[in-house]
This record gives sequence, C-alpha cells and structure tokens, in this order.
Amino acid sequence: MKRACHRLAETGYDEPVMAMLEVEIWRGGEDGAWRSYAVPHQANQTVLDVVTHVQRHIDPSLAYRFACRVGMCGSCAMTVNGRPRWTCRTHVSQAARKGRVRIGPLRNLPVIRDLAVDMAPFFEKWRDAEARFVPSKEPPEEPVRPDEPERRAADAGIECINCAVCYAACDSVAWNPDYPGPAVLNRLWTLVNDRRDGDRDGHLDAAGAGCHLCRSHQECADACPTGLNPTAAIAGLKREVFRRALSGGARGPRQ
Amino acid sequence: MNEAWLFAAQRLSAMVMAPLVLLHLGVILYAIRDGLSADEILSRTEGSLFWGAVYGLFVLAAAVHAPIGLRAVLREWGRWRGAGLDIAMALFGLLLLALGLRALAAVL
Amino acid sequence: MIERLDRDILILGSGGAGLFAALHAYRADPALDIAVAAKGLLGKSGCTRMVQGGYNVALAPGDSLERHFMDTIEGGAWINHQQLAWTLIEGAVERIRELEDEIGCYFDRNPDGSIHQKAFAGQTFDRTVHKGDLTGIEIVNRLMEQVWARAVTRLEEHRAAALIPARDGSRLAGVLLIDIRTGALRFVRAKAVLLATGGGPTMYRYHTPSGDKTCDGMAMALEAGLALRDMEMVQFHPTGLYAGPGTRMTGTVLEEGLRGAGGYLLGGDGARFMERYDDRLERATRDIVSRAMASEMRDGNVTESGGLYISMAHLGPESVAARFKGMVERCRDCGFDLAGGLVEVVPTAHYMMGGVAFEPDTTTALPGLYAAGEDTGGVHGANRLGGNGVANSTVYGGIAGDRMAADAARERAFPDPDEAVLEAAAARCLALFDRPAGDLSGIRERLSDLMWDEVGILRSADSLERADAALADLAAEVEAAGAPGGRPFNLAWHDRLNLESLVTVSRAITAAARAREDSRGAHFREDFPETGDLAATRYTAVRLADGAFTASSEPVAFTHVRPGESLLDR
Amino acid sequence: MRRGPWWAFLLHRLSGVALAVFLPFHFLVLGLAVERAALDGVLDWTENPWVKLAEAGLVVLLALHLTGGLRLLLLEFGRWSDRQQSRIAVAGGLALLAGFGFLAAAFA
Ligand SMILES: Cc1cc2nc3c(=O)[nH]c(=O)nc-3n(C[C@H](O)[C@H](O)[C@H](O)COP(=O)(O)OP(=O)(O)OC[C@H]3O[C@@H](n4cnc5c(N)ncnc54)[C@H](O)[C@@H]3O)c2cc1C
Ligand code: HEM
Ligand code: SF4
Ligand code: F3S
Ligand code: FES
Repeated sequence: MKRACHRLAETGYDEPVMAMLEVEIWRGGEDGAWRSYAVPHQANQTVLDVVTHVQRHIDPSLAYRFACRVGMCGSCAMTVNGRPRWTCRTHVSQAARKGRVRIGPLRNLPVIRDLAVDMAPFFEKWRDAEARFVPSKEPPEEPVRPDEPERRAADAGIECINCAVCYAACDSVAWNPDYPGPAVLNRLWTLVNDRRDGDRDGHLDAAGAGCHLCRSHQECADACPTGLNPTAAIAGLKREVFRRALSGGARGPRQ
Repeated sequence: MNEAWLFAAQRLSAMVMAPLVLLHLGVILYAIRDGLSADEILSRTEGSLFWGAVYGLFVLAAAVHAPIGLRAVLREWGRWRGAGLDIAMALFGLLLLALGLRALAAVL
Repeated sequence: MIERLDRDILILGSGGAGLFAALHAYRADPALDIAVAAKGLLGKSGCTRMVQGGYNVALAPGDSLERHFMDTIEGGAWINHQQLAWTLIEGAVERIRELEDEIGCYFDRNPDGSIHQKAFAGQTFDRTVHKGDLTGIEIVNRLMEQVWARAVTRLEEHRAAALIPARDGSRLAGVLLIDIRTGALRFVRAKAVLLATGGGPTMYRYHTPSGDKTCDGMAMALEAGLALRDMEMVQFHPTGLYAGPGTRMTGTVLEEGLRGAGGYLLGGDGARFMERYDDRLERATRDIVSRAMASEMRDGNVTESGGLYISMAHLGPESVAARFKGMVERCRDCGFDLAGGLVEVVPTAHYMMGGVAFEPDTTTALPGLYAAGEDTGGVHGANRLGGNGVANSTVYGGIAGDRMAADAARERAFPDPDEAVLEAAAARCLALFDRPAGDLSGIRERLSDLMWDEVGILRSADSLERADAALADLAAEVEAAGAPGGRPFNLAWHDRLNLESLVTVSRAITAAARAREDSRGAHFREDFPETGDLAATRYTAVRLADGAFTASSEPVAFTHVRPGESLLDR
Repeated sequence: MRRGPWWAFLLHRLSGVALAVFLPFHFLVLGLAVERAALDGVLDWTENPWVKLAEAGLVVLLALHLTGGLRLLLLEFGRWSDRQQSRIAVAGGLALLAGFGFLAAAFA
C-alpha cells in the first residue's frame, strides 16, 4: 500500500505545472500593503489552496482563517480580484485574470491582520437585532406543512452560512454604520415566516429599524455563495414593515 | 422619528405621486406642442377643482417625499447625521410646501 | 505574563456539545459566569456545522428506543458502554424537541406536518431527522444565535493549550489558553471545565473534519493522566473527494446517499469491484466498502493520480443533478462532473469513536473536568451509525451543562492552580519561539502518510510496530521544531502545537490498535481478521505516563443486553 | 464589477437629488412667472432656450426618477421576480423616450 500510494501521490505533484500564478496578498492591518508571491498553479486549486501554499511554503507569518474547507462554515471569505468570495470553494480558474490573483481581507469589517478580519461587528448586529427564534407560548394551531407558502418562504433563506460575503458586497453597509446588513435581514425574514415563532411583531420592528436602508443594489444576492437572495427577503420585510407602520403597529427599534 | 414610519411615508408619497406625475408629464407633452403660454396654463387650471386637487396633492406628497429622500442621501454620502439633519430636512420640506402652495395659488 | 480570568464554567469548543452545554448551564442558573472558548469563531468551527445527513432519534410510531439502541449496539460490535449508548438514545428524543421548539431549528417535515425522518445506512428504521442535506448548519446556526443572545463570555480564536490542576492535585483548577489573535496567554480559572473540542482524525492523509480540529482535547486529557478508550476505532468514510495532493478539497466527504442511490465505484481499470467483496455491492456498510477500496488501492487498481472513481451517470445526469445538487456543485468547483462523468474518490478518515473515558453524567476521572461530544469514547463502540454523531454531541453537551451548573453552584471558592505547572505549561508554549523553525509541512506530510499507510484501514502487527517506532521519531522531531516569529495570529506557532497533539493522539491510536487482536467495526487487523467471541468482548484504554503509552483492556459490562440477545425480543 | 441594479440605483438617486434641488426653483419661477405673465398675457420666459433646456431636463429627470421609482416599488411591493434586468431596461427606455419626446416637442 505504502509504495503504491506514494508513487501515485507523486504523479499528482508531477502533473505538468501549467504556470506560475502571480498572487498579490494584502499584508498588515488597515494601513498595510500588497505584496506579491509566485505560486505554482495546479489543477483543482482553490483560492484557499493558494493562500495555504503561501503560508506553508513561502511566508509562515501570513494570517488567514478557514475551518471546514467545503463551504459550510463561512470562515474563509476574502476579497478575490475585487469580489468578496468564499475562498475554499472558489476555483482559481474562476477567479484569476490572466494568471493573476489579488487576495485581500473582506471589506466593511475591521482588519485584524493580513487576510483575517474581525467578524464581531457582523455578529453583534445579528445579536442586537435579536435575529433568533423565540419560542411561542402555544404551538401553531395548524401544523407546518412542507409546501405551504410560509414554509417555502422560510426555507428560501435558511441555508445561510453567515460568511459575511453579502455584508462585504453591500454599499449600504459601508454607508450606514447602523445598517444591519443583508444576512441579518435575511434571517429576520425567515423568522417572520416561521409560524412557530412567538415574536413576529418584534422581528418586524427590529427589521423596521434598518431594512429601509437597503437600496436594492442586489450586490448581496449576486455575491452570496450559497445562492440565497437577501434582496428578495428584504423586499418582503419592507412590505410587512410598511403594512405594520400603516396599521399603526410599529414601535420603532426595540431597546 | 421612527424610521419605519419615515420609510412608509416615503413609499406612500411615491405611490401617490406616481400617477400624478404620469398625468402631468402627459399633459406637458401634449400642451407643449403648440408652445406654452400662461393663458393656456391658466385656462386649464384656473378655478378647476380637479387640477387644484392634482397639483395640491403633488405638492403635499413632494414635500413629504423629497426631504426624506434627501435625508438618506445626506446621511450616506454627506456623513451628516443627528438632530441637525432632521431639522434641516423638516425645514426643507416646509420650504417646498410653501413654494409649491404659492405656485399653486398663482395658477388657480 | 499570563492574563487571568475567573469563570464559574469554562467550555472548550463551540460545536454541538459546547454550545448546548452553555445554553443548559445558563438555563439552569443564569447567575453563573459562563465562558465558551473556541479555536475558531464561535459556532463556525468544528464539525457539527458540517453534518449533512442528519440526526438519529426514535420518534416515529413503529420505531422505539429499544430498536435504536439495538442498532447502535450492533453497529458498535458490542464494545459500546451500554449505559452511555442508552443515555444517548433516550436523550436524543428530548434534545430533538428542544432543538425544534426552543432553539428554533426548522427541520424538514412530512406532508402531515410531523418531522420527516429519512433512511441512513446501518439502521433498521428510517429515523434520521434532517434539514435538507445541510442539517448541521441549521443546528449550529440556531444554537449560535441563542448563545449570542445570552450573557456568555465568548473567547473566540482562543486555543486551549493545557489543563492545569489545583495545587493540591485533587481537581482541575483551570485551563491555559492562547489568544490566537494577540498571542497572549490567558489562564481561565474555573469551577467546572468542559472538554468539547471534538477530536477529529485529521492526522490521516485523507480526512473529512474541519481543519481546526487536531485532537487537542484528547491530547490534553492524556497529558492530564486520563484514560482514552476505544482509540483504535477510527471511522473511514468510503467516498472522500480526491482532487490531488495540492488542495484542501481532497478528503472532503461526498455523501453516503450517492452509493445508496445506486452509484458505482470503479477501479482504475474502469470496472466495478465491489462484487468481489460483498453481496450488497456499493451499498455495503462504510467499513466494508472502505476496506474494499483500500485493497484495490493497495493492489494498484487505481486511477492515474492514485484514486478510484465514483460514477453516477447511469442514473441519468439530470436526475443526479437534481437529487444531489450540493454534491454536484461541490464537485464542479473542483473541476469534476459528478452528474455525467467520473469523479475520483478515496476512503477518508471521518470520525473517532474513541476518546476520553467518561460517565453518563459527563464527569471524568479528574474532578472539575467534564467531557462531551467527539472528544469522548464509549458511546458508539467500534462503529458510529451515521446520524448518531450529532445526537451524541448535543445530548451529552446538554447533560454536561446541567451537571456543571449544579456542581459549580455548590462550589464556593475557585480552586487554586498549581502555579508551577501553569508556569511550565506557559513556558512550553513560549519556548517554541526560541527554537529553530522546523519543517512543519514535511512533518505533517510524513505523519499523514504514516498513519494512512500503517495505522489506516488495514492494520497488522508489523505495520503497527513500524508506526510505533516512526511516531516516536516524529514526536522527537516535533519537539525540536520551533515556530519563530511574532505572537499575534502566528499560524506556524499553532501548526506546531497542532502537530504535537496529532502525534500524541496518533501514538494513542497505535497503542490501542496493537492491543486489540481481533477485527471488528472500524478496526481491521489483517493478522486477526476474525471478530472473536462477542461474549468475551473487551475494550481498550490507553494512558500516557512518563512519556510512555500503555494500553490495557477491560471487559465490557453488558448492563442492558448481552450478545445473542435483543431488547426487541422482550 | 457593479451590475445593472447598482447603476439603476445611482441614476435614481442622482435624479432624485437633482429633482429635490430643482423643484423649489421650478415652483418659485412658475409662481412668479405666472403672476407676472398673467398681466401681459404672454409666458415669454418659455421662449428662452435656457429655460426650455432646464425645463426639458426637469422632465427627463422626473421621467427617469419616476420609472426608477416604479421599478423599486414593484421590486419591493410586487411579487419578487428574477427579471430585474429587463425591468431596468424598460424603465430606462421609457424615461429616455419621455425626455426626447419633450425636447422634440419643445424645439419643434
Ligand atoms: C463532513 C462531516 C459530516 C458529518 N455528518 C454527520 C451526520 O450526518 N450525522 C451525524 O450524526 N454526525 C455527522 N458527523 C459527525 C459530527 O459532525 C460530529 O460527531 C459532531 O458534530 C461533533 O461535535 P462536537 O461538539 O463534539 O465537536 P465539533 O462540532 O467538531 O466542535 C469542536 C469545537 O472545538 C473547538 N476546538 C478544537 N480544538 C480546540 C482547542 N484546542 N481549544 C479550544 N477549542 C478547540 C473547535 O474550534 C470547535 O469549535 C459528520 C462529520 C463530518 C466531518
Ligand atoms: C414621480 C413620482 C416619484 C416616485 C414614484 C418616486 C419614488 C421614489 C422611491 C421609491 C424612492 C426610494 C429610493 C430608495 O430608498 O432606494 C425615492 C427616493 C427619492 N426621491 Fe422620489 N419618487 C418620485 C418623485 C420624486 C420627486 C418629485 C422628488 C423631488 C422633489 C423626489 C426625490 C427623491 C429623493 C431625493 C430620493 C432619495 C434618493 C435615494 O435615497 O436614493 N422623488 N423616490
Ligand atoms: S446570505 Fe449568503 S452571503 Fe450573506 S452571510 Fe448568508 S450565506 Fe453568506
Ligand atoms: S447589496 Fe445591500 S443595498 Fe440591499 S439589496 Fe443587498 S442589502
Ligand atoms: S472554509 Fe468553511 S466555508 Fe470556506
């Protein structure tokens, strides 16, 4: 086994190295700079693999973050050639332009160092909007069925990996320090459609404090790696918030 | 001011203005073909309850809509926030309202 | 300088076990100061997020606790700690209700509104609760939101580095942590500490778990003198994606359902091979299929780059693309066409059934230390049923939270740490800056090849002996290696510490595998291919003392059912 | 990098701001002009090409902002559809048509 696997593993390495990638990586904090590296281009290489190569073989001091490596944890998002992306699932060939890749930290979040950002503001807004399930006193009268409209609407936004890619893509986040951002609002919309939840009005009030700041740029939906559509979710919230405001219900942001 | 209400007011005023502006644009395009004259405007509007209502409603809606919109732009691009901005925008709304009503009075 | 912090309860790890523990402890007594420390971001690290299949629980009419229990014991080849298994099965029912009704998980449903349960391999009833094929994301995201909402200290990107005993040695006093971002050392003194770092067999060349998991918890437990049980039991998943050696995608799991749906496994010669191994062909259990694949690979029946193939096209590319959307997309990201073409696969190390020996109330032999989740051993026996993993972490995480809250509330004073041990542990961490940089990548590659080849799917006395010697050498090499550089976010430093844990636990696995001279579940000895007498079943326990790993074996107590019997017959 | 919806937003915002700036003047001029013009019976200010151009601009802005606003209202309050891009195109087209219509008519 040993012999066979070693030989074969090596053929993997020996695959004709197509070319060197010209990689630029952001080094330092907010006031850092771009630095260039040459990384061998391999078949099946993701942007995360490029970053890993640099850290393992060229500059061990490079800081970056990842966990699951398969697009489930949302830890590895970076800005790749100007676009926020999940790097573990972004093939180099998808992102490189003429053999060049420029990798920086995510926008709209404080940079800790190099490619690692502090995601705390993103999560703190999530927490402050109380975007979480609130058990209801009594279960819904009608059981939830898989194909009812509310369930479908809830399902449409449920598979968020909280990667903050949408948050980085959104100008409204950059322009409004108090804008909760697409992911939080997307979560609130799922909760509003969850008939088991005991605080629909509370969620709507939380949404009402921020959803009007969405300018429907749709950059979030375009960038979301898992194919969610926060714009549509926010539109839904705006509709409900509008209705609630007209009926005199809106209490304004919860304290 | 409650953001949700501001939002609702802006959308509501937009909904009110949309048909009015369509009408207005249509009339202008129609009227302008033979050149515009004060007589013409006045003959259409003077003493007309209908046009009075149309333009009155428009002025009112615009005075609500524009300041809220401008407030958003100034907050986002002008980095101006807080009570000062809100007061300025309220004043701007009143100005629009006053000028609009004055114009309305002139043509009625 | 070591920064100090006192918390009534300190939880290590933020997977299903850690987060549930925090919520339960908080619910039991909101006055307690609770902290969760995780190597990554809270809820975004670890494997609970990565659960695809789902959560086993006996809910439906027609199913029963007894049936779930018997499936678990038979799957575990009778080496399970039966009370632990029973607690799991009973607790899962309560936990799934809690997840739905209080935490807010929105699992898939049947047309009548009841919770949908699907089939999962190795079970006699369709009992796996799920949310599409991203069940773990739903579970952890909901838990994470609930934890955020409570007054719980979050120590994110904090690595637990050592368990520090009390001065009188009677109990645990706290944990030395490294703040990864700043590089600061932080000692958290606590009345109760939960070990929930999630094990994770990432020392194998091909592996599925998240990259932050490097068996730190088990290594710390060994260092603290605790026994690890069933360490030879490492589960391999048959279909890991094989995308070449240069990518982290390699080893990540392609879901079980592909084989279940009728996918073919092909050798390098393009022909199916499973008929030579089992009547159920590709639908045979994980261990059998993995073993068959390992044999084919050893015989050289491999693809150009050294893997095997999975082929789905005969089921109709459109239907495959519709049924396995996520998998098809993942393969496409690596340049493979799963629906219509061939995708290269290798078996991949997935889960460790073994871990810290613990009691059904999550206490361990070290007072003040509790354990839950994949860090623990005994629940699953020789093989874990798909769907019992996340049940394990959430059930025991919750129990740990309750128990720790009760114990911490009783404890009036904080224990005094043994300052000498604390200083020594801190010095060990910092000494690495002064040693010459080691060839960490080289060491990691040699370790993963070694474990794969010699302590992998097929083992023998010879291979284990070779591994034992080679691991001792690697341990020395790791010890000599340093990680110069600054302290903040120094990944090389952490890589070096990770390797230390991995080598330590690899040695424990090897010691246990040498001690078990039979083949069952995930453990296959080519020199002892028979299962042996079930009635005389024993389990292994490994300890570390004075740098030596010793394995002993103890008879399994058949407290609920004996081999040859079934609870279903009663 | 930025796609259609973002440019549509920019256009909508710029036209909104421009409207907010020009509308008070429009009201002012209209009010004054009509008052004064009513005496001599001729709206001679409309003969000034600069005024014509400014008024034409206002109409284009109004048309642009209106169609952009309708697009947003549809997006927010209508049923969600993935055909945003085509809506933007239709909106832009209509606005331009209205503007050129006005210009053509005004200078005819
Ligand atoms: C791809 C995949 C699919 C799976 N599918 C299923 C399935 O369908 N059904 C099922 O039942 N099970 C499944 N499992 C198994 C299941 O995910 C795990 O058994 C279970 O989630 C483990 O939970 P845990 O809480 O013990 O650990 P984890 O969820 O792994 O969490 C470990 C935590 O500990 C932290 N940590 C690690 N080291 C340290 C340290 N030194 N200091 C501080 N913190 C540390 C990590 O950062 C993380 O937060 C799957 C596993 C994988 C990898
Ligand atoms: C013709 C009918 C009108 C409609 C349907 C309409 C619609 C809208 C809508 C929906 C918005 C919200 C944009 C957003 O928040 O993303 C908006 C913004 C705005 N509107 Fe209007 N509007 C109309 C007329 C006017 C008029 C007459 C003015 C000026 C007096 C005006 C000035 C503004 C301004 C300044 C904004 C803010 C722009 C921004 O935030 O991007 N609008 N309009
Ligand atoms: S909505 Fe999409 S982009 Fe935004 S955090 Fe969730 S998964 Fe990421
Ligand atoms: S990009 Fe931002 S502005 Fe709205 S549509 Fe998305 S949240
Ligand atoms: S590493 Fe988890 S999403 Fe990329």
